[in-house]
Amino acid sequence: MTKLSCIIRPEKLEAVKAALSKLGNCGMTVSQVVGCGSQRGWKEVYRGVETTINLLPKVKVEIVVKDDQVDQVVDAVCSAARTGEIGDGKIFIYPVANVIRIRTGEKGEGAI
Amino acid sequence: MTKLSCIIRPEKLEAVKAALSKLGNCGMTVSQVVGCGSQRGWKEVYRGVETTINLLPKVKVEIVVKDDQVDQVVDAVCSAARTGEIGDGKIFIYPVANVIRIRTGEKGEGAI
Amino acid sequence: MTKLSCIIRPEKLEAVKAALSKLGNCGMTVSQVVGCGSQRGWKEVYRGVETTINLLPKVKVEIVVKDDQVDQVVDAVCSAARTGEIGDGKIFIYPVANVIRIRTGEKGEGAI
Amino acid sequence: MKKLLRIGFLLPVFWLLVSNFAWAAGTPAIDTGDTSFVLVSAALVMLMTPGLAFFYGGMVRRKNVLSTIMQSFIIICIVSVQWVLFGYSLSFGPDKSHLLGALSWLGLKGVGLEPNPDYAATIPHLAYAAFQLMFAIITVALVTGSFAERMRFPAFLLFTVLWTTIIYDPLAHWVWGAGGWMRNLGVLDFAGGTVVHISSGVSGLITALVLGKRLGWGSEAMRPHDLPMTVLGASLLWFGWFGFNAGSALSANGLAASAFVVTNTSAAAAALSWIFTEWILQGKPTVLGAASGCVAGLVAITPASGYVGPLPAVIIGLFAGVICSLAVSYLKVRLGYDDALDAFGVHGIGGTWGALATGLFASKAINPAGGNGLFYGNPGQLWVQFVGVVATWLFAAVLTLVILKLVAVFTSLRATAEEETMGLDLPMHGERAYDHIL
Amino acid sequence: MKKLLRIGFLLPVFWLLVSNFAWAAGTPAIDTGDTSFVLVSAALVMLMTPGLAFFYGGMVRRKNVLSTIMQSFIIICIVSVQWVLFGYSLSFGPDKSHLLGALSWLGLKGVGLEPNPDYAATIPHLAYAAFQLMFAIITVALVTGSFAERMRFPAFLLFTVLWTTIIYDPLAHWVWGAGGWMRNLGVLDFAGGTVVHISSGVSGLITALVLGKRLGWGSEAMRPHDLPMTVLGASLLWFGWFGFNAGSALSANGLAASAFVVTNTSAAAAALSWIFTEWILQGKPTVLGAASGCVAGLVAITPASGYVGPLPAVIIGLFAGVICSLAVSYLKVRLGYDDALDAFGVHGIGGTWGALATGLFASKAINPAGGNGLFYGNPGQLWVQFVGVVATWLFAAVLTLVILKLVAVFTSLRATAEEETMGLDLPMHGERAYDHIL
Amino acid sequence: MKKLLRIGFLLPVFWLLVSNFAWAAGTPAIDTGDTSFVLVSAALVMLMTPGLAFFYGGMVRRKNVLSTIMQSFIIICIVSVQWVLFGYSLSFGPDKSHLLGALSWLGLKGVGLEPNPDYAATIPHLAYAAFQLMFAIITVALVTGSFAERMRFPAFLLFTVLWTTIIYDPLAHWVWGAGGWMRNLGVLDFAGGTVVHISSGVSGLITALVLGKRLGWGSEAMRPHDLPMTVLGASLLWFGWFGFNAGSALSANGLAASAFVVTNTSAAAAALSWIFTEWILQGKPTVLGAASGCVAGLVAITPASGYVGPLPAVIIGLFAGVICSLAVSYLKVRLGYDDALDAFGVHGIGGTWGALATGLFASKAINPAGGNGLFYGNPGQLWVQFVGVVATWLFAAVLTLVILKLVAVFTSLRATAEEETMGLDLPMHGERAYDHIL
Ligand SMILES: Nc1ncnc2c1ncn2[C@@H]1O[C@H](COP(=O)(O)OP(=O)(O)O)[C@@H](O)[C@H]1O
Ligand SMILES: Nc1ncnc2c1ncn2[C@@H]1O[C@H](COP(=O)(O)OP(=O)(O)O)[C@@H](O)[C@H]1O
Ligand SMILES: Nc1ncnc2c1ncn2[C@@H]1O[C@H](COP(=O)(O)OP(=O)(O)O)[C@@H](O)[C@H]1O
Repeated sequence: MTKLSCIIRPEKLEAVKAALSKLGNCGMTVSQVVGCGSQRGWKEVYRGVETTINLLPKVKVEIVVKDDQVDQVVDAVCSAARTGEIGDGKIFIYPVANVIRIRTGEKGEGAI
Repeated sequence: MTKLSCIIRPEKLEAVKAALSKLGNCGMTVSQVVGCGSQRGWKEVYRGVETTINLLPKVKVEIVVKDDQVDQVVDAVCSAARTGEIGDGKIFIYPVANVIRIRTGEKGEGAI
Repeated sequence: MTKLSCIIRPEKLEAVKAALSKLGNCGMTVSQVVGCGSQRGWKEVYRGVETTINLLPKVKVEIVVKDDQVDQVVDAVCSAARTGEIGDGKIFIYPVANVIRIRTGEKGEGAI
Repeated sequence: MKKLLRIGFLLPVFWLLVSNFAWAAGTPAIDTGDTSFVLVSAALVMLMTPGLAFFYGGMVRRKNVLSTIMQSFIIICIVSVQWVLFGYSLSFGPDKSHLLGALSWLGLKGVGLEPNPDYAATIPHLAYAAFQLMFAIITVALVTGSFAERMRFPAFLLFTVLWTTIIYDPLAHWVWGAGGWMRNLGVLDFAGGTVVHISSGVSGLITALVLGKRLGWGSEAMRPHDLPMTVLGASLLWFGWFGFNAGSALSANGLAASAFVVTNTSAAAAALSWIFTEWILQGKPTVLGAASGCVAGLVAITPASGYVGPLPAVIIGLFAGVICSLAVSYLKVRLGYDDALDAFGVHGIGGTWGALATGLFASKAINPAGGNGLFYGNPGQLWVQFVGVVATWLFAAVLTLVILKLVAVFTSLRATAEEETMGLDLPMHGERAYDHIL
Repeated sequence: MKKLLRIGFLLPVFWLLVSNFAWAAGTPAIDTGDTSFVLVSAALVMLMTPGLAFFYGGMVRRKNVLSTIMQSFIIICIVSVQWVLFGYSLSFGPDKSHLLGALSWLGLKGVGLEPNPDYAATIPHLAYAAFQLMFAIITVALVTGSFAERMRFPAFLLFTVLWTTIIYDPLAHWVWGAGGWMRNLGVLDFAGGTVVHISSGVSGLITALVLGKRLGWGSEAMRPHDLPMTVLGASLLWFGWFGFNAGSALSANGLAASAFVVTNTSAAAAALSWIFTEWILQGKPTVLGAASGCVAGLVAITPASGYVGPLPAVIIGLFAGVICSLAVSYLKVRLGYDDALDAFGVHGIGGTWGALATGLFASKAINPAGGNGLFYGNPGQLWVQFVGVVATWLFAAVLTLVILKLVAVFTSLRATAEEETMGLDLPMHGERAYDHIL
Repeated sequence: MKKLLRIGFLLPVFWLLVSNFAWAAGTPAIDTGDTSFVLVSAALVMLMTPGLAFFYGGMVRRKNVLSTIMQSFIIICIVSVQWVLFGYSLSFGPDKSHLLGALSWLGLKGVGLEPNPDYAATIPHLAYAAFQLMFAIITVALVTGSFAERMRFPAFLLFTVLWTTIIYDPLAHWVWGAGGWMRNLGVLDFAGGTVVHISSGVSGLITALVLGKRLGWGSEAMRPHDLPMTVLGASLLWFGWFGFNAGSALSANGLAASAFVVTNTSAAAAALSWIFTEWILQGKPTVLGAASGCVAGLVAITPASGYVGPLPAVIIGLFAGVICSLAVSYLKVRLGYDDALDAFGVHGIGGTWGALATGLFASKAINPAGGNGLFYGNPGQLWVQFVGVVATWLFAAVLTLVILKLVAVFTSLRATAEEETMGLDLPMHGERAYDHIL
């Protein structure tokens, strides 16, 4: 099994969710993050004290899938989350050793 | 070493913490997430605009343990977090390549 | 490729960011977490009901790097985040299977 | 010359004469200063209920904040309409056997722009009705603190309509209505210790008992989700309470000023004594303690505010903080009821202390229209106060039980376990308070 | 002896005489009760604009909350200075052809500590000017609800200065200025149904149309980011509205009390009818619905508040809740304009309903200085109200268009796509509202 | 016939006579309008301190918000009790060598329901005492802005009691007490430029210097954690300031209206000039700047509010915004003290500007009981103002130092590094403001 950790623009969350549910895939875990990369930051000023914030709001969508679904999910996320501008984000792919469904104790692919 | 990433119901956090500390295990990192899976969503309405939110509040508990502790921790979390209803969550298990304790620079299992 | 997941004190975030950007490394994803480990907790009281909170605020900095950069990043983070007191945090190191840049669809090390 | 002068002189004097005779004959005339004071006071008291919404809203868990705020907010709406339609008439209409007002003022018929000297001789009758409305509103809203985080919204709506009609309106008549039996008996309740605080606190307790404890009570931590919100609420309550107590003088006079001072003093003293009690017994002086303490002090001084001086106010406040803090931290835990936000612990207990304290510290030197208390040589007053307290406890407790049974016939009172776990905001209102993931 | 008495007697009487003659001759005298009432009312109305900032601020997305709050807050500042320099003179200065005030009161010259009986005979002229200022402020602030989340700050500043000068000041003169044509025509607008609500709502609609929809409108969910903040705003609005409507009596008298009661009643009724409409049509009674509903009720009663009794207020409120709720949930979606926070849906529609309802329910029994409406035998009033409404719609719509074209000449109106996506707070103000990652 | 008439005529006139003689003899009579105004003003000023709690609370880091709010909140409680017990007597009691009030009004003994014409002839003495109390409260609360995020709670409590007693009470006597030396000298301070703002700002600076900088100052970003909360605070301050300044007329008259208008005008002008200064020098107009600017304008107009007209108010405000903004952005950074929330930069500097500006712009045309300033031909007034300013700076600075040394004898002033890093909320109060993980 594989985990896809997708860092996307917050405003693309709905589109990504829609794309995934089109694939019949509705398991995911979402969290709020901030990040930086090539995207430029913004200047903040508080009573004359200036700071550059280059950590911009992003959303992290974590999806654990069977290995054979990775490609189609990557494609779906990419096309739903893309604007073509810098800051569209990344998908990081990790190996998953096992999954357990807490409710039933099921393990492995059946538990996803 | 192994990481257990447990997605649980928010109201079960205390019970999971208690179960873990019974095992003598008190290292963990917790964050707020929302997620969906088989659990049904709820309808939201704002001034007539209806949306279904199927991302429900969950808590993610990340625990890095020695490989030989994985099973007992999985069991402890499962029994503490289980209600038997849909939405109890999952435990995702990942391999960990290394751990470093920032304070001392220690590496490997000793740093957990 | 490798992911470094660094759990640090919130007030050390700026220092860690500075240290990383000195290395020419500016890709990272940051989130708010709470955690416990060896650090002692604090007592909370609400209208006479006392609880100990041992989950203290931390910041998680996730950095995906090429394998040959791991050591220098670990060193940079360690020295920037260290106070020498209990609670300085950990760096967890995970293998990364692949990275995709959503904007361009690039894969692998070039996408980091 | 002299004649001319005399005539020029007689004309205005004649006018004065007439106006004086009019005045002498007791026809009430509106005083703009008093009217201004009472209308502004009514606005201040109105603001207390949103204040309460935030005071309570900050104390619940994040998932229930909207449903908690909504209860107070909708109560403003329901009681406002009820009052205009028939509530005011039931409370203050022409007396029926000392128990209830007659229905002759339905729709505020006859409640007009002129004063009603039975209640306030220098302000428009409508201003008095508006001022009293705000008391009716906040009283029901106070009750919601006990049953927070678990009552279904439809049941709550029905409960509100019945409670304000069956419990509040008669009680207000007893204590403040012309002809009410407690008023006739000489119970001193300047701004609502019995009518407002005991009634709501006791009814809250009964509702908490009938509904049962929240899921996880005693095992899960149920921490306030936003304490600055609670402090905001407490601040608005304190601010509005000046209208509540000083406004109850119904005139911008020395008595109002005195009520203003003792109100502030008692609130301050109680906040201090609450946090010092905590500090000694539990180790830390908390912000929630300070906020709760000031409310306890405000509650306790309410019935006494028109009858006592500043030093007794210090004493009433100090005791209120200690008593209520102990009630909330120990009594509740010992007896094991889930009075979620301590409506009983603060309003029931604090109101009882205040009503009795009025019987101790009241002094005719402050208010000749009042009475002397035990410490001013009149133990009888304490007995009268005691009768008032007991009657209110019994009336509120029994009728709340009846109302709950009645409501339960039509709709279930308590949210399902799934709804409660999810938090009431989504199942009841289809909303979440904050958008933590955009 | 008798002589001495007579002299001792004549002296004070002489003083009385003089003062009475003065009074008789119509020289206005300040009444402290009225002055207290109007100054406090002005403070209450001032608080409405921060209230609006929170009402609106809670409804936008997290990334735009500061820019939304800032718009209301800076409007307070801009209009306050404009008013003192020339706005008050334009609105209330000596009449020029029934259309505008002359510029003779620039810098509040001649607006002094004595009453101006043209406007209010018992309060200082400056108190009247201060009270009216607060109306000018909130009116512009209301408009911002329509164009939230996409207008550039510099364009907004220019728009504000022009709008308040070119649209508000003349309108206020027409309706309330001595000599204004609507006032002469007999249009009844007690506290600003046309001047404040129709003008702002209609201008909001036009601005929303000119600016275009927010990016993602219709596809992305645009949820309120903090509903308790919205409830706080609604509560402050409700509280301040007592000053708005009751204060418009300009005297602490029976009429003020009546306006106070009907204001509260209509707000309450509308909140109830809004949530019941939702409940029936969309399945849940929402907190946002209750907050929006009370505002709709307050808007609708505004023009009527000094002319109708409590029962008509119930009716006006009930209809306001239903009409505005439908406008916001269906009309907007059907017609497809992006009135972001429903300034048009609530103020434009609600204000129109209120202005017409005044022509239905006004009664001389409440206010002899007012008029009778259709239901009190005078259909003519409805026609007059209709004329007032149409004139206001047209005037506001056309001139807003002109102003926007003018502003667009100098600076671009709308934020870039990048700025809008990022949220306006950072690009416009260099700040974020909350520090979610420390 | 004629005789009868004369008798019927004489009776009421006799009553008038008596009442007039009474009046003529100077026995003060309560005016309900004035009393209403002052009591409501006192309530408004009370609300300023919670306003300040939010103004400051929003600016600190999330981990310190409760401890910051708690400081203001507990100050309300401490000073309220202190005032009743002995503070009022020290400030306003019978004069002792022009320096202090005698202790004859301990426990508000003799401070009654009748007016005290030395201070206000038409309102109950208790109303005056209540109004003045609110000034004492907010003054100490202002100081806390300088030492936020690092002072220990027990040390803070002790500091508060001592500061209000040793610094505020005498200062209030000097400036406003009957017999106070600054009052005798002719220092004009309508609502507290010296007593309230200079004293708190300067004491804040001293405390900040004695405590030292916060850990990480200069290296870590110390961003406000919730700017909408700061705007809420600023709004409540602005709202309450109407009570502060207009209420200081102690009567609902033309002077109160004038003070109301100039207060609002100066606040508005200063907010605008602050954000334009920022915009030019730092690139963006910020919300924090607007909120800070309005406070700076309110501070600066405070001493002048009863003596200047609207146009001078514009000027005073514009300068206040520029001066304070520069003080906060440049002076502080240049000199390197950690005045955490700029109590000194806004209140110390703004108060000094305001006190001197009073010496420039005061005009007897506005207030015959005041004086003329430099621009109205009386340079002497500026000198007198200067003396008042210098005396206040010195008195506040020296005694604050003494108090801090004294407190340090009993308990340590500053939190440990661990506590400070953790944030003061948990170590000092055992609470967290928000429950981010449930
Ligand atoms: N090396 C990295 N490690 C972890 N997260 C990263 C890394 N690089 C980028 N990210 C995340 O991806 C987001 C988008 O990256 P960015 O480089 O700005 O855009 P793009 O991928 O379009 O070039 C960042 O905000 C950050 O959260
Ligand atoms: N494939 C997945 N990838 C990532 N997270 C998942 C996945 N499936 C479920 N989750 C997480 O687990 C939570 C519970 O899952 P759900 O399917 O609703 O309950 P259950 O496991 O009891 O069937 C979800 O809310 C989500 O956060
Ligand atoms: N076994 C673990 N699994 C996951 N997170 C851990 C673990 N141990 C520690 N952490 C994280 O690291 C943080 C710091 O750890 P702690 O033991 O308190 O300090 P130190 O590493 O200095 O001994 C914790 O708050 C927690 O977030």
